[in-house]
Amino acid sequence: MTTPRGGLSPWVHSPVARALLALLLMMALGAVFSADGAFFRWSVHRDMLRQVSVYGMLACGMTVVIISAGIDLSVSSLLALAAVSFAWLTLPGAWPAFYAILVVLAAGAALGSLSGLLVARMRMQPFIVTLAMMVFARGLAKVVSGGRKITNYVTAPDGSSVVVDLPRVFHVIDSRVLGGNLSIVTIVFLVCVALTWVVLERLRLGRHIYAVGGNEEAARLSGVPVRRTLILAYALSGLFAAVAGICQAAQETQGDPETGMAYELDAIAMVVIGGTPLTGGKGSVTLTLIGVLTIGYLQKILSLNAAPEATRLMLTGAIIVCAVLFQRGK
Amino acid sequence: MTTPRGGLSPWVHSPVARALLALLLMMALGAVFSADGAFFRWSVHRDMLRQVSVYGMLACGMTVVIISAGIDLSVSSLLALAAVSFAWLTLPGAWPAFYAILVVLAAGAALGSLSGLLVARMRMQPFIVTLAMMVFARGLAKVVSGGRKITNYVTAPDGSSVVVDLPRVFHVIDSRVLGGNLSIVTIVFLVCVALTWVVLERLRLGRHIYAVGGNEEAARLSGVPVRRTLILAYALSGLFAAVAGICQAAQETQGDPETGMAYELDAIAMVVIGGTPLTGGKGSVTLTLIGVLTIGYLQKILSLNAAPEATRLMLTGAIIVCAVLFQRGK
Amino acid sequence: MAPTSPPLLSVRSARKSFGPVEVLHGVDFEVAAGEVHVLAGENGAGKSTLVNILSGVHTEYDGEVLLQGEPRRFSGPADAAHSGIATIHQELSLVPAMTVADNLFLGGEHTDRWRQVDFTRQEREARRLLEKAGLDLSPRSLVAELPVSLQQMLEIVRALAREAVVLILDEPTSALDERGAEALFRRLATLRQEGVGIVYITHRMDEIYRLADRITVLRDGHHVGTSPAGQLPPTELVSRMVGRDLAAIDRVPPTPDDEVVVRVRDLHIRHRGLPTHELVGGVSFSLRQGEILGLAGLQGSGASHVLRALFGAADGRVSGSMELSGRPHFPASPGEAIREGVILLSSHRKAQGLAPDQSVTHSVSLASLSRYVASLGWIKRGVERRAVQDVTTRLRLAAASLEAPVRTLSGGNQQKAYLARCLLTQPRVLLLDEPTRGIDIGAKTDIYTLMRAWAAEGISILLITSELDELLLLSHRILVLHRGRIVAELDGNSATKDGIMGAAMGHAEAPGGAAP
Amino acid sequence: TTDTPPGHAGTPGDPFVIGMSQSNLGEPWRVQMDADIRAAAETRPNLRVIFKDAQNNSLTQRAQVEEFVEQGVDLMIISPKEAAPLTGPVAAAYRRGIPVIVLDREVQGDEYTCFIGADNVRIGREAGRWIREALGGEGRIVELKGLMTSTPGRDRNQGFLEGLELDDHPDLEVIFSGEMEWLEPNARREMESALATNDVIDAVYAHNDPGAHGAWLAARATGREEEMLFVGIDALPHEGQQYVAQGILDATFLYPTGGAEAIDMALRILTGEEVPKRITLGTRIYTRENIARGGEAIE
Ligand SMILES: Nc1ncnc2c1ncn2[C@@H]1O[C@H](COP(=O)(O)OP(=O)(O)OP(=O)(O)O)[C@@H](O)[C@H]1O
Ligand SMILES: Nc1ncnc2c1ncn2[C@@H]1O[C@H](COP(=O)(O)OP(=O)(O)OP(=O)(O)O)[C@@H](O)[C@H]1O
Ligand SMILES: [Mg+2]
Ligand SMILES: [Mg+2]
Repeated sequence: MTTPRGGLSPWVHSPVARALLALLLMMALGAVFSADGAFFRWSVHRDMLRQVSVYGMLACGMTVVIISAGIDLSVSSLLALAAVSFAWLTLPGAWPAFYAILVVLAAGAALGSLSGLLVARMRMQPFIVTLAMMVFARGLAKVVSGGRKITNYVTAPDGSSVVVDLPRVFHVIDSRVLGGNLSIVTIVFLVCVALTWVVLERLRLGRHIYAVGGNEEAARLSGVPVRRTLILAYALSGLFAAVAGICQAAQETQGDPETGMAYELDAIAMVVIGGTPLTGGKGSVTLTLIGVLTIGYLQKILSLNAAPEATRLMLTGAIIVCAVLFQRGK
Repeated sequence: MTTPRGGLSPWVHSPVARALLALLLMMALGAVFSADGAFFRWSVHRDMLRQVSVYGMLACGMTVVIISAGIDLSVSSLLALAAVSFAWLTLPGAWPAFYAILVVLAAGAALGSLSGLLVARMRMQPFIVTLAMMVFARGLAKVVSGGRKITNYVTAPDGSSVVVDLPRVFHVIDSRVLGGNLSIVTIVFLVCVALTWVVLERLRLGRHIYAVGGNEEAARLSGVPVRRTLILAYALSGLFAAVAGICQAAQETQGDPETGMAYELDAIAMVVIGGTPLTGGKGSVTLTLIGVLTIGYLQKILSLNAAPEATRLMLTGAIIVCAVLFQRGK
Repeated sequence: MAPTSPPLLSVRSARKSFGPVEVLHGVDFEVAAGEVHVLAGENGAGKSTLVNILSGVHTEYDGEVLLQGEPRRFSGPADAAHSGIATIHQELSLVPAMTVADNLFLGGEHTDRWRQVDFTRQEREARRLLEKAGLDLSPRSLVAELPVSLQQMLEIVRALAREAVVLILDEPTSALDERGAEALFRRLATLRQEGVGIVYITHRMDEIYRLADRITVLRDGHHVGTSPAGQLPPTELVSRMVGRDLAAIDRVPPTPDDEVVVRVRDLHIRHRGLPTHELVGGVSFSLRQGEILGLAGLQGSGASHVLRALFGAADGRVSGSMELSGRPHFPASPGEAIREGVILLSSHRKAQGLAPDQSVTHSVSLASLSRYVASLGWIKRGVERRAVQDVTTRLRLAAASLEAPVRTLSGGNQQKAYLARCLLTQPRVLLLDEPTRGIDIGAKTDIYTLMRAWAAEGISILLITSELDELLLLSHRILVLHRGRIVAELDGNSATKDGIMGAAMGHAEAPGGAAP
Repeated sequence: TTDTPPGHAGTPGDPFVIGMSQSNLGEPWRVQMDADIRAAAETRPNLRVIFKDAQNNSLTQRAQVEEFVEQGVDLMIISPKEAAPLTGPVAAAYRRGIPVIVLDREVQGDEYTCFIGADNVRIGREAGRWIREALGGEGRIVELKGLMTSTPGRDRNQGFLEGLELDDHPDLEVIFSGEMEWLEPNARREMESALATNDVIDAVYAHNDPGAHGAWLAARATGREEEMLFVGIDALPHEGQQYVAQGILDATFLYPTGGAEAIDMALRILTGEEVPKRITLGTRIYTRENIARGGEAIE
């Protein structure tokens, strides 16, 4: 119903070019409202990148699902579930990081593919399936955490409470490299982008995802294993949500069952602002990367200038519309 | 991609019958877990109806928009904006209720049609347009309210604070009739349902909404004024959101800019559980009415039995999936 | 018989661009009362675009539209319709989820002064219109449940329902079978008598010469010429359209060798919803290597269902036996069928064939990706691109670039891309359902020669087409289906149109055939 | 349906039934409140408490009050989301003869049995005073605010500014104040901005401990955490008190849940004793010096 025109049009009208322009405009905005020059320090951009990384990881999975003509509202809760489980395994559980990460990622992928299964096998609508999964996983996170944050202040078997020191993995994930100029989480995010890119642009799975999103019946008649493709798409989204959850836990140095509320909306906004339509069969993770940065800068600029809540909300709404309009070349 | 089969099938498979069955199952559940018989008192059902009414009003508008193959995430914020504006006009403003209501409804319809305009004229995706509107309107609500709740504890021109007594309209809307057995808000909700029914089933506008949702291009070629139809659909949704906002304010006896957070998801869930697919062109407000009751009873039963939060969330998720599966006759 | 009366509707030097590309370069066109004016031209020549200007679909264009001498600029389809211009567009413009009656009056509902729809009146009038058109179907039935042909008939009924001064039909028969077409032609004849001006677009030569008073040819958006049908011999017309002379194809095809590739015995397909209703009721036949076996039949004959069953995409419960070179063949999915060397080209290119936004390369290689992947499903893009290059050049597929989205291709080239996808799977059995639906004479000839070539290479082809000339031209043998059963087997060389039609009609029955 | 609640004997066999409606369980502080109530109730064999969570929705909470009346509880404890919307329902229950204890946030009027709560303005003032004194009357302060649409948010801000006595201390200034909506990740984002725009920061005051913790993480990431004081509010045993014990926060101020007090009052009411209409809870300060001793009460 609302796929953009273009295609015939020259490259300046190409989605990537448009998205980049929107991003540049946003940065220009930052240069103008630079909070007396703060915007020109690299540290600000570094912090923006750190801040946006967790959202970005969600956006990667979201891109895959949206290209398959679906949507995944459950990522925010899966993130919380992953954060809580990771904290629970490593802090009271005292598991070695490696296994903890392995288990958490597996769990994320599993819940994701459960959504995928319902979408692919039961032909349920992605929106409602993942909405249900969102509610369910949030509940699960509270069960795992017993309803409170899981910190390094743990209750020993004998009932007494002791402070265990934070496992190294927490510090590692929350640290920075290149002389403190790049956060590890940002690198994790970029790895997720690269992975997504490979899947979508280089692997057969990617072709199948585009095909299913573009015209499911046609894909089926071309021998595409539609169900498997959809399940894998949602599994991927769940996996990235788990990665994001681990990073969130590491940055908060705790597992908070309430964390990540409504992140799914930011993730979707990032994908769409990049220029990937919700109608499926189109778009790319490159666009999403640009979208992530655009929204990241928007938030950073508002925060740098300590814009009050109300202003912040109204500007965000207005700018999302403008960016997308701009995207569509209107 | 996920429109239900049916149509050829006999009436027991008709959507309404299926939805009703789901509702009956839910009530059976209530009869089993009746919290020492509380479920069998009418007052419990009366309160459930009161509690669900505001959501129901949103669901009415949502039904119209969804049938037009769109979605409206902004209803929750429009509700808050309406609640705040209504409280502001009647309490500090001391306007007569009639004009206050008129202005608020107009504002709701106006903001709704603004979304509609962006969808219809700019060919933007409903999800992203209304997401932006959701953020924007929330900000606007905070501006109107000056970032605080608007109660009958108002600041007089001379700066001193005085308690004015609540205008009658607040009490009227929040009162009950038929010997205290039916809340006014429930009646307002039912009026909204009736209105929606007339629009969708009786008026030409309704035919056009179904047509646009079913096949926009075909509708256009058949001479349906697609843009006007879409704009009206979203305007209707905004209008109902404003009605809901007024009822919310009356019941809360205040205008709270934070009110109604995430109500849009409940409204959508109610529509979909009823059996109206998000793909557009199908469904009815009758189904939505059933969906509203189904979710209303679910919440009531969980609350009556004081289900702990985690359990409540997990059950809700699971039951939504079951209900929809059931709906689809799988 | 060039009409002397002034034109009802005319357009002067019409120009139209989509984005940067101009697709109509100043075209003049007119239609007079009581004449049938045929618009001919290759795919992408600009016929539909011109028609869309006349019917108010495109509101931004250069040039002048005159209706009965009055300069007009329609604000939209509704405006044109109310001015007496009825249009049947190339793509079906019905709303599947709504009833027949709702669709008939969509945009022109009968309402009272409260804007309430007068359903009883609409249903009454719908009945009248349907009877007038000789269609026996309930105004309440859902359009989605009607076969394509009936939907097309419905479009026509709707167009005629509004008292029209000018009637525009853009390839109305592409989804009709012979009988449906006949009914339409009779109707057009009477309208012509009544003085309605008719604009008619088709790619079928026989139709052109049967209907046309005048013929206007477009090529690449240019007006090549307008002349009375009588003064424009077919060869001349074709070279005007295509810009080159087409090699005539002889009828006698090379004979296939006799190794049987597909054997079907007593095939039944029962509708899943209502098992008593048989979509196919006991079909048996065999297909030899290098043979082109034509399946003739009216809408709902079940021909497509047979093909879909062989392809593992049956529309109902399948029973009976199917064999592929001696071994049982019951593909659980299209994927499995493709792996066994069987592939289907569906008759519904838009719904079941191509995804508009995918690049030509990706669309063509989709069904045969497994040939171009290394471990982990990594795609060897070099190999893929070369394979696509190769097949598309062999099919003379014309595209701006192989990276362009298929939506930017003209109808004929989209069809070629779809065919290319099937070929790339290197099939032993090609199931072709309306392979030339809606594509121009040039492209058709290309495809005919190609099909011959494939047959010669030993590929076996099952061909469904509602164009009998095509069927007769290409088939070694012809099976005629009627209501899910084979009623005749004819030899490709000796068969005649009348023979086929006679068999296909079976006993007298309502037009539209066995619609479920 | 105006049947009065059945009532219970208050014996282990037939214990008093208390309904507890919590405005939400998203905030750890409220989880703690329920925990305190549960703990206190477990020591009383003749009490049974039904816990309900209103999911941050006044209307849901109102429905829960109505349900408790329906189910005929002997006494009701409510920690309201909002004053105004729950005044009516609470009054209704009260009139139906059900004693109501209002926790933390007040309802309007006086149709309830007893209010137990702390004073956010006062706690904010204490925090302000402590920071002013710790900085010796001069310094540059960052304030990370909770939701300013909520009463606690505004009170903690107002009290804080009063406590700083900015008028008498020209060299004391709040150089950056961002809204973090009580959320740790947002607090970290806001603090990063504060750090980027200010080369000198002497103290950070966050409206809750998670906020202060988020700010500390941001500062540590730039290696500036030693340069400034971090002060939070709430002092939950598992949260703020731990942060202080671990040397993350320099001070945190107890915002008491009143859970235990509520159960005391409940029992006294049910056994027919007279109870005060209003109980204002004091606060405690926890610093690195006194954390081992369990903090100090502020009179
Ligand atoms: N909406 C559109 N956007 C971009 N290009 C278009 C659009 N519609 C048509 N075109 C291009 O305009 C040219 C003329 O298209 P048109 O549909 O008029 O051809 P046609 O003569 O009807 O072909 P066919 O016989 O296949 O229907 C083609 O090159 C086509 O690709
Ligand atoms: N029950 C069904 N389920 C799915 N598809 C169906 C069903 N019935 C008919 N169709 C589709 O409708 C079309 C009608 O097929 P059928 O074989 O009955 O007549 P046909 O003349 O071959 O149709 P066409 O000429 O449109 O291909 C086929 O393309 C088939 O895929
Ligand atoms: Mg055309
Ligand atoms: Mg067919």
